[in-house]
Amino acid sequence: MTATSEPNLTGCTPSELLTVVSARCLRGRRRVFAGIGLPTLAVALAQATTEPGIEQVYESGVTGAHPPRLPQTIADAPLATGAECILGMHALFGYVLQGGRIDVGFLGGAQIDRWGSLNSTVIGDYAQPTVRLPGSGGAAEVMANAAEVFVVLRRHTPTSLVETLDFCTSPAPLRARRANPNVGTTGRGVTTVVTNLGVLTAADDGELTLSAVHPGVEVADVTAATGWPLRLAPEVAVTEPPTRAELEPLRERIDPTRVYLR
Amino acid sequence: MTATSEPNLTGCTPSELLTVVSARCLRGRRRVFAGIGLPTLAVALAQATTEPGIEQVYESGVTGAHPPRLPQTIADAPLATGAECILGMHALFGYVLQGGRIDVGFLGGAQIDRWGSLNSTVIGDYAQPTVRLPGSGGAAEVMANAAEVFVVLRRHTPTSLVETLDFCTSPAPLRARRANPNVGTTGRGVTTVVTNLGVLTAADDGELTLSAVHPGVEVADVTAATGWPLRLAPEVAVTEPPTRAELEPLRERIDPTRVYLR
Amino acid sequence: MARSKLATMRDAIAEHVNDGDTVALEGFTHLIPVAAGHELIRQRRQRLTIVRMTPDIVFDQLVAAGVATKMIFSFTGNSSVGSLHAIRRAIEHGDPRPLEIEEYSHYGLLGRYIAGASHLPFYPVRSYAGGDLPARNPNIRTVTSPFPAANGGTEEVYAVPPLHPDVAIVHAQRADRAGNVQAWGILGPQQEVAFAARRTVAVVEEVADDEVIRSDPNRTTIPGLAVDAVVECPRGAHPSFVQGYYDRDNEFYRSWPDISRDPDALREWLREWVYDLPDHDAYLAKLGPGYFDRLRPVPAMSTPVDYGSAL
Amino acid sequence: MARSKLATMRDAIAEHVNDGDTVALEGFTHLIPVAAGHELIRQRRQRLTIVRMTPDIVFDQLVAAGVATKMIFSFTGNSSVGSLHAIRRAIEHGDPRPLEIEEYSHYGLLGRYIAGASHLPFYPVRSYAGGDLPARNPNIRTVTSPFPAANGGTEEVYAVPPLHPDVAIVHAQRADRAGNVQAWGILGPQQEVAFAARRTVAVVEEVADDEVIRSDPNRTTIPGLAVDAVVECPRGAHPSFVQGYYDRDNEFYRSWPDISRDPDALREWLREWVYDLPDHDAYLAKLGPGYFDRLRPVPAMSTPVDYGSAL
Repeated sequence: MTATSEPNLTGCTPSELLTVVSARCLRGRRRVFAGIGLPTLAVALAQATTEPGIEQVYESGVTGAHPPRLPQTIADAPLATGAECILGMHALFGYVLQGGRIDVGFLGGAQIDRWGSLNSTVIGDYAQPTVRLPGSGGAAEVMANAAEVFVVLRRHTPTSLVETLDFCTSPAPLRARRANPNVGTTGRGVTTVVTNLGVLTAADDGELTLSAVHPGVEVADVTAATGWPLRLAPEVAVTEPPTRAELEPLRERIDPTRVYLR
Repeated sequence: MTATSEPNLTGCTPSELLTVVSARCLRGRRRVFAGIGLPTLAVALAQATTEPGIEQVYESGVTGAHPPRLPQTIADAPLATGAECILGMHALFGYVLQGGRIDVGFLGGAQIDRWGSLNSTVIGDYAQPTVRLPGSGGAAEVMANAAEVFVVLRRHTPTSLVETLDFCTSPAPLRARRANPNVGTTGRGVTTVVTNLGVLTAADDGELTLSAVHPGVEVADVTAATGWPLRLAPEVAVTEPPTRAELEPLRERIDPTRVYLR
Repeated sequence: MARSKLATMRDAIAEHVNDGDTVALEGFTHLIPVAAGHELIRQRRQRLTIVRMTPDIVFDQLVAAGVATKMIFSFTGNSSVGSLHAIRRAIEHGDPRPLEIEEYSHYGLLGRYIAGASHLPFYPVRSYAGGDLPARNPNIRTVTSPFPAANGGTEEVYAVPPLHPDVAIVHAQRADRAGNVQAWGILGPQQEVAFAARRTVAVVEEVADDEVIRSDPNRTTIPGLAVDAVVECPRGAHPSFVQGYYDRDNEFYRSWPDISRDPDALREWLREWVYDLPDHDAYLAKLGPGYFDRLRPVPAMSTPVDYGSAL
Repeated sequence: MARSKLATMRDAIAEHVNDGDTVALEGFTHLIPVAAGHELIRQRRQRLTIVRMTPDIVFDQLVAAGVATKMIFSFTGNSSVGSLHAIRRAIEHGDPRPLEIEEYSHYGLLGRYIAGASHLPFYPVRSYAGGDLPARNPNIRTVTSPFPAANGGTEEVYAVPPLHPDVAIVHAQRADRAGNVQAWGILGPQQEVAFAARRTVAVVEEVADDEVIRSDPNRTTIPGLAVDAVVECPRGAHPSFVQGYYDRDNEFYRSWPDISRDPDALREWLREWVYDLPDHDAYLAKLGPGYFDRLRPVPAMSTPVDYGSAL
């Protein structure tokens, strides 16, 4: 990573930029399955700006959370306090997620490939890993069942956007269909990757292509930071800088103590 | 049915006799799945006499019921009031019943055959029945999953204890294994049939045999009232008449208004 | 803010139930959506496939009114107080018209709801082997486990396919305007069918303030994301019951066989109690003031629990 | 009267957990049975297969103490505050001894519990196709649906086999002496694992009077018929949380990576906080009075509901 590949931001931090761009991508979406961290902020910002009707679902079974303080985990006590509903795990994983009720799932991972499969299991060999990561959790289910998946990456590097995953934890639906055409798939997989350099968007064939760079970032910076030969979208836009109408609620109401906006 | 086939009871009614005999059969059993009516009374009587630890489970999901009045259906309001637990249907049918947690299930039916299969679906042909009955409900599940099944019949006649069922709603495990040996079966099926004439008990091979006649009933009365050539157990006992210690709690505390003791 | 899903019964049925739809009206003795069934009759819906684990009086009425051409069920009866004669006439004699039936055991039909809710191609159950139902219902099949049986051999169980009703109609004690439904007492298969259905209408005794619902999120049995319309219809489950609101009208249940046995009496009952009344309020007015007095529960309040978290 | 199932933690663990057992300790961030885990360490259980969807600090401790030789799980991590180094050392380097792992996604392991609870030979799930986990775990297989796919072809899904832990240990807010367990807030897979297990130990913040439990039967998540022992152990879920009783001790979670990274520090921690203490009361005494003050919830009581019925 060179200095030139950092976005040239005036008046906002990289975390704020990632959150604002992610929130914009939620336009028109309704039911969102989001973990803790920047996705939580992105959902809250979308609710505060263009998508007041977004319904957020947590892996712990909470829907319609109204936490009295910013939650620290996806199953934190304030998520339960004042929530509209807490479902059992069978209803959450079976009926809500596999049942096809989720429009957008947010996922992370140590590695992503050009078709949007993710690795959150190991770096190195499975049996003798260099680094043992947490594993799937619900990620494989989100990938298999959400209508589409967004990925937010704080650091766009060739070791996280890779040609070949060390381990495929959450296979893209494309990859699932190729592996076993008799297993029905539901969603489109990863449609959007928001990184600190720009935005990748799935083309019609599912390949992640560069559709936008953040202000001050060159296309060449992004391709150099990507572990596969990155295709460009027909038009590569430059991200509109965050507006005051976006930054104000984020800073003043959503994460005023900057728990995740570090 | 002839007059001689009615038991000669001094000091108790046929319903009381059926209840007392059924309650005695519950000795040593713990978790009982019982419908409304005489089985409810039998469980309550067993709890009041020899088996205080019996846990009753209702099809509606109620366990540990403490109803303020005698319930009218298996899902009546007083069953919920003050109960120890109300499970959802998935937990009830999946975890409690199919999960193998029930020691004794009580079932009824319009017809029973000599191997303990039951019909509660139709009299006549399925497509154009003479009489359409309610159907299985949970009966097929109770038969398939309870460790053993008790049947209480108010009227022992050749049209209810039949050679061939018009329709097999709840197949005995024996019959299930014969039909498909690859489907695992759990319980023993019907082990005990208490009728107004006597008690049938499953022999080692599963065939229901006459093991007791009620006072005043001849063995020949029972065989004449049975639609198949009824085998006799090695010893056919005569039912011990209900004792005061059994009748008093039944009459005074369990069904004082004689809702089911008609 | 979530949008309000409040609707009148008339509008909810008009918007969500089309002729030819598959409509599940669930509730296990408790919480039966009777008023919604009456509205289906009143709006003269046709060719419905009606679904219910335990068809009782309201299904007898739907069949008598000619609303349904098919019934999917697992136990049909008027508890222990007699037959549902309109359903029996239709099945036994095709009178006045045939009623196609598709029959399961309880767990089988529940399994169809669970498979539907879970987007599974089938749900496995350990019932049916050796019985006569699979020969009568091609939706009951066997599936081979990919794991060996305890004896090392092949293990099979039965399986049922997913059911996706076009509409599920459920009744509950209360909901907020966003459709977070809270129910207590006997729960039946309402959560499963609500998630299995393409559209869900929740009929409730009362629409509650957001604060009431949010004070007890584990009480929410169906979240708003699975609910399309909320209808406030007090006593809309009569003659069935709503725990803590009114008890079961056993006298009505006992009176039904005599009405149902006589097609003229049943037609007249439908005219008098459904067709000639504009809505459920009129039905309640016709029952008269004080009708529910004998069904009024003795209160038995739950002990509050604390959902608090630290600041 | 149902017999009392009350037991001390020491007796419950001594009676129900044997060396070599498969022991599930469940709780999804909320309600983690940490004190029970410490008692397993204190009683020096050996060769356990430990099961948990979300292994966290207490599993790091169990592995460090040499209690477990195998771990079945679906996500292992200390939330977002760092690694579980004892588990990582064991998996990455077999240090100080290898830890066999059997890995699923969340719904896969939940499906194993559901299949176990339901006595099914397998549970179907729509995950795993195209991923690398099935090649590493022979318990993840495909099953062919007996119903055709929408396009008329063959439909397959993945399937996992039942899991029957010898013992399930769960933590909850309260239970009665007969083992009717009531929990609220985030519920995790506790009901499923309790029914899947051969024996279940429920650890609770308080043993409640029968009247309290019976005032709210829908709050009972695990009925007494599925519970073998009830242990009253206030604050037994620390450093995790119990809704309405105490909040998550995030400081402790944040401090763990530094302890866990250094085998000596971890050994010393186990000696100081587990081996050298007779029981959880001593652990609480060692934390000191006032320790839980900053974790004390602001009360948020549920609105009571009426379970009444007519006389």
